Amino acid sequence: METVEPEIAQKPPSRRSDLKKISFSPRYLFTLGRKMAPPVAALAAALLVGAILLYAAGYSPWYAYGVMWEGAFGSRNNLAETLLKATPLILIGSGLAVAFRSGIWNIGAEGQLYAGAVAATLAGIFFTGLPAMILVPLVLLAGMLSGAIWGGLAGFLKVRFGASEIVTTIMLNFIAIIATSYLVTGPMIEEVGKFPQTAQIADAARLPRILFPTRLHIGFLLAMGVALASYLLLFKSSRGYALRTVGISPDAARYAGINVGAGLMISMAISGGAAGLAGATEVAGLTFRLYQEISPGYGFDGIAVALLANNNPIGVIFTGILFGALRSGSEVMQMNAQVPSVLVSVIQGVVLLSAAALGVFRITVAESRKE
Amino acid sequence: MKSKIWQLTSTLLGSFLLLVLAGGCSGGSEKEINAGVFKVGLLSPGPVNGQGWTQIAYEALLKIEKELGAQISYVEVEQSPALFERAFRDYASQGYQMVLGHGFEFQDAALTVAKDFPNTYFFISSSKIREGNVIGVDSDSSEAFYLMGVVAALMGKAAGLVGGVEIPPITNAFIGFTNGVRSIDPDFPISTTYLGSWTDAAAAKEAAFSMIAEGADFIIPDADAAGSGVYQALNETGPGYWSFGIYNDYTSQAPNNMIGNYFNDYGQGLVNLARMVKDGNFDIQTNVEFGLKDEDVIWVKFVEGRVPVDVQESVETARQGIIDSKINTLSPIR
Amino acid sequence: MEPLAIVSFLAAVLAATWRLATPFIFTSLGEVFSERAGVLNIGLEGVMLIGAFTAFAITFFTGSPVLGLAAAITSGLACGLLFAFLTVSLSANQIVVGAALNLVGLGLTSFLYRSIFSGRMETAREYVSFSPLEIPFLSSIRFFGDILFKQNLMVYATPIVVLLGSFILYRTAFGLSVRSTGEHPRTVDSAGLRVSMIRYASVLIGCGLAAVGGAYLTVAHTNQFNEGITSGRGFIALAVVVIGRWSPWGAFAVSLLFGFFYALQLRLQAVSGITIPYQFFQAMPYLLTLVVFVAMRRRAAPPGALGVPYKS
Amino acid sequence: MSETLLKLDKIVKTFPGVRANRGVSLEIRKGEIHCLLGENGAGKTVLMSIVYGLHQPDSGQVIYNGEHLDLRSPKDAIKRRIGMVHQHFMLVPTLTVAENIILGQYPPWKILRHMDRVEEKIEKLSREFGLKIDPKALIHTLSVGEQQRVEILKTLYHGVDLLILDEPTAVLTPQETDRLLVFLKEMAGRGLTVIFITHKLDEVMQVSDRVTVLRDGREVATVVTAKASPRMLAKLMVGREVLLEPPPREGPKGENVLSVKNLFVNDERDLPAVREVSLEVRSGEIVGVAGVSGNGQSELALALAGLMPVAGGEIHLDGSVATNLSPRKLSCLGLAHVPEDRHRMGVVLPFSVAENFVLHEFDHPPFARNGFLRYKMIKSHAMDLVRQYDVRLGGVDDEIVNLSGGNQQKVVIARELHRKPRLLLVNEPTRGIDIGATEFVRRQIAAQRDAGAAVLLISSDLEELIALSDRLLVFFEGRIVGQIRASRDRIEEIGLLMAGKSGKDLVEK
Repeated sequence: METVEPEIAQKPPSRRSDLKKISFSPRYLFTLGRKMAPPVAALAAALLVGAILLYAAGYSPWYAYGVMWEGAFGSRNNLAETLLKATPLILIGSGLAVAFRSGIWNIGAEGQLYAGAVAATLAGIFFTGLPAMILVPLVLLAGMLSGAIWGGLAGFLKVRFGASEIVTTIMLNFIAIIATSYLVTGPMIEEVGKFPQTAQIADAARLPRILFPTRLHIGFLLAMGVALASYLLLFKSSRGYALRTVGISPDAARYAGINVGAGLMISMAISGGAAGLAGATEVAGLTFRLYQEISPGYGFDGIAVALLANNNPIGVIFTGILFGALRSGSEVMQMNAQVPSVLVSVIQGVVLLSAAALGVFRITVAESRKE
Repeated sequence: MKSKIWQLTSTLLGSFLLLVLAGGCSGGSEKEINAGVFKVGLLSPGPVNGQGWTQIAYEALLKIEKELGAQISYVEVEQSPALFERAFRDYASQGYQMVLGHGFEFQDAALTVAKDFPNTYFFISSSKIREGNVIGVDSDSSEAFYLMGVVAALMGKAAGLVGGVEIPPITNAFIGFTNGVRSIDPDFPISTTYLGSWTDAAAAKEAAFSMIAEGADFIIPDADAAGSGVYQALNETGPGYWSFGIYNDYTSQAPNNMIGNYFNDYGQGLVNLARMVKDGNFDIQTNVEFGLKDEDVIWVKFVEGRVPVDVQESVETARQGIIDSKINTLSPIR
Repeated sequence: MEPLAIVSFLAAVLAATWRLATPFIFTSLGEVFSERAGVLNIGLEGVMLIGAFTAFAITFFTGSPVLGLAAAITSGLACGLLFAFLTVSLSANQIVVGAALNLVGLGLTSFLYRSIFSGRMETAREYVSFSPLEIPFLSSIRFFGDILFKQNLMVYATPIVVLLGSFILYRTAFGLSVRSTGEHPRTVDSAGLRVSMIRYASVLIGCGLAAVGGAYLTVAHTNQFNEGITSGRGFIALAVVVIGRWSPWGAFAVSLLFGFFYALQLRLQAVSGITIPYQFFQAMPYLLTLVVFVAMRRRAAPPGALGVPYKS
Repeated sequence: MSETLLKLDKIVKTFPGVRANRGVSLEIRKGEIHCLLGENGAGKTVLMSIVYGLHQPDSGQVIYNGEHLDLRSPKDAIKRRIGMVHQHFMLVPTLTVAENIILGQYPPWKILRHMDRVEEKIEKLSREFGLKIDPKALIHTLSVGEQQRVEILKTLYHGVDLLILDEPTAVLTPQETDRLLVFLKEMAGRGLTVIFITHKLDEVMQVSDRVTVLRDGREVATVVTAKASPRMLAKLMVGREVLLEPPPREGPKGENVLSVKNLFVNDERDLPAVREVSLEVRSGEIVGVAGVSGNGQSELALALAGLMPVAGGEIHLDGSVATNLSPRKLSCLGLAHVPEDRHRMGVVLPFSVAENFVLHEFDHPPFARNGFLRYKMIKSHAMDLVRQYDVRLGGVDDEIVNLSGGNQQKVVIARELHRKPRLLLVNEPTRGIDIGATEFVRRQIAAQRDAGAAVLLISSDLEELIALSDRLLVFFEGRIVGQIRASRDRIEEIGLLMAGKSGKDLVEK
């Protein structure tokens, strides 16, 4: 086939640059609206499917959703709970945005979260003598490093052995979860009680709370910080420039002198580190010890959170809060309207399906393999 | 590019702030509905209609509703400890007088929340704690399992125990069984398998099959929903292999194999407690532990015509011994 | 152990191996078709759950496990149609759709189970399932009789289905076009075949068989449904396909291997003196997958166009 | 005169932005070997794809055996006994020869019961036509020449009256080529009609009965080969009006900047693509590399740019060893590279124009400080270059995908040239861009030469090479087959060399 050159009519130098100086110009709002429309439509479609299910099962959708809204945002405490659930989602989603933009499919955030939680717990149990100023960062750092190593492992397997990261990260998820189960029933089991859980971490290892009297802890601010940092990394730093180039066109990256293999491993480590941090904040901020099932699937929800935000970490803050609200609201919906909270999985799944149907991911998500 | 991004960021952050403010404002109007209604909440660690452990609590809740006219509610917190505290707090702040956390894992969260809600009773299943208004409620399965052990040692050749996950309620029950067996025959073989799951009935079924192949003729599950896999295995194998229904009447699942049922009407026990709470005369100072002494809560009933009279007599002797505290079903093995 | 005891131990483990391997066999065979056509479906877990629930519900209400199985296949085909429409017709990302399918599968089956069956637990436990069928004479052969001839119909069906799958894949024109589509869709296009039709068909086969794998859990191996009853078997099936190197008999063999780990794990715990934690055996399939990747280097090559949407 | 088998009447085919065929008319007679001769982009492949049903024409008619044809898919063509061997083989590498040949032949439910019979039939065919192949062999174990045999066998198996071959010799060794040509002649003798797309005059002369020359999507002439000379054909093929010519300026040639000794490079399939090439480029000169595409020029460029491993030999850049260095290091040594495939390599399409300007320097000051991009600097840099190189756009924040091909190329040229390279490696700088941009790009390249850079220019456009180069190296099958002063009156000789008509007398000292 001969080269086909798309020949797009040349635009005359326009006065658009003038328009741009006016913030919130109609044009800007229009672009923003166009960007937001598909995710919003996807959410609407999902809520509709949820409503149909509710109606069919004999509940009043209007009432159930009302209770859900109330449960997610209705009070200071409910809002705090929503943000608490959003915290790991934002952390994981920001990291995954980096990975997905770099063209690597990290499905393993769940396992990386577990790896982080294990390391954070170990740090919190062993270094009891240290003051909070040192111990809290140490615990978080341990979680982050452990997650980064767990994620980097999949990156290494891809770069060195050509192993599909989609398959290896799924496998590493199970290995981490099973290993955690072994640790809390075996070597790390608490001394007293002998329930399958570790001892509590030191008081000094616990994250300070920020919104009295709720449980909202500093991890939420940390998550916002990580989202911002991921945004800066991706779109404002030279490293991010390299990663995005790798994600869009490995050939162009090689041409630009970028080490593609290293880029893939770094982005796996970054996304793993963010997920590990999520594990650490769960332990140090909420549970204070390790259990068998420390995550109710945050690692998988995080994938949806990142994709729905078009792999933009700033957008992840909002989709993370949205998914946090869905989870948190659904719990209250179950308590007060007796609607099974599993409904929220259906809603989340349908959000993804309709977003996929609307082509939200087609442009920005690089295909991991090319012919 | 830069200005576009800042516009985006500021728009989004602005709308977010609005959201926070809205939430914060309505935070002042937290509702306190407490007028006269007796309200009981349940935190279930799994699907309430899962069979076995989680179902017990749900049925107890329904019984409280029926017998005491309470307003009830439950929430499934799906094994995520991070969410427990929130659920306790939600119930307590809505004026629930009694909240049951159905499992040891709820203990930490209840202790934290209880300080802020002195007027709510927090009951924690399979816990032995008693700190202020946090009260551990345990039904000691080891006593009933002791009796099963006696039956197995007197009537069978070898026993197999299929546990869900290796946690104290299960291991304690199995210790009771072993002590019961040892009281009759110190050399009676017992093998134990844990599934690592409460739902994998297929695995339980295979575990039972393998025990049968090894020569066991008494196979008893303590594995929640997965446990019915054991009954299915026995049913398929045919007569001559025995089991007990655990917590409920499971005779229909293996009509030819069920020698008896261990009933644990935890609900009745909780109704007893709830009545005290409702009437405002809860005066137990320690943790609560149901045992064979609470005859309307825990009892073992044999299937008609399956257990010889002499065995029944031995069992009755053991039961009396346990009630009179002459037998310690949890004494360490060897 | 006595030699005789070892033989009976082995017979029991191997019999359990086949039963435990059966859901992997059905599901991974289906995924072999779909991946051979270039479509990666990580939503197998969700499809299995939907199949398991559908089979359970229909068997419960009609009393016929055959009808239940048929309904499960139908539900699997419906999932496949949705998956293919999104990934083939709309070129949506296969990973996204697969992940969504897992969420929907878990949520929908749990929601429906609660809505329909809450309060019917006692009765739900009793319905007829595919029960073991002892084959006369053969089942009384020592050792082999226990392993091979005392299973239920769906277990017996596995080698037949794999044989059929292998036959279709390697001995029919359709199979040839499936194998070509996953490797080099442009060639298929230039041979005048329709890539999208072939992918639709393969995805339908994949999801249909995954639903059968799920149904096996509720109407054959046991006769009950629990939320999340598949316990990650859909993901293990993905590993099976890789280690089995995208061939039906390879998937069959690896499924049996994984079933063997599972059975051995349950057995070894009961044998005193062996103290390997059972988690080690649980993790075995996943560890093995990683080892295979390392050992095979780049030779364990998946179909050349796996995961890539085709635009003519 | 024998009767007409295929008649194309005023075929027009336009792709977005490209008019591939602008009303081509053509007649093919039964039993003849008809060559389609033309440069890259002349529209040969598109025209034949229409005959094979892969594309549908915008207007014009295809008349085959006196019947008006409306082909919807290759299936329709195969049914009418039209076969095509594509330049990029349509074979599934993991299947056997026999399986590839019967792909798409049967309805899906058909059981392939007698593969042995199929294999037998293939063996019989291969014996009959002297195309030796093992029907059970897997495609990826076969050499390129053998794979081509499979492609031809495929058409024979299906039954073929009209066989179209698209650049069949581009991938073959000379021996294989000879064998193919002999085979085609033999087949024509048995009544098969062959359309043979090529650039190579040699082959045209050797094999064809008649030849049609295409240029810019139109047929220029159809001649009987026996009455044509290679010179005449070369002139027809490349004889375009000279559009522009930058003022020739013989700058003082300086020192050796690039020297390549006995270079060997293997292509992606690990087959030798560049064989024992030695060349030198001095400061202040433009050395052109001419050749039909696919003769090793791309691999030469990639190897020089550090993007493909060197299998043997040495590269020196400004005196230092530059063999197998990373692109980054080569860039530091003063190499700038305008790559052949703009969309895959030269630009990052979803990036803004400004971001594309710093593809090599994004992590150097002044564009980055402490690891952060300085968009202010990047933008002002972009705006400078946009002005300097006359890139037409709305703003430097626009995604580059929205620019026309010419303006995209200007961005690449600007980015590579502003660094004042010691060695400028330019591959197909004006392919697929409009005339205005072409002229601009050529001027810029000449300006670099004048500023003292050494320039290696690879192009399949002879006009361009002649207009710009000081001397020309002609590549054929991975080797330099001629070195010649670039001059318009030598164009026929260049054309002959490119087509593999070597004559030692043509090499100048």
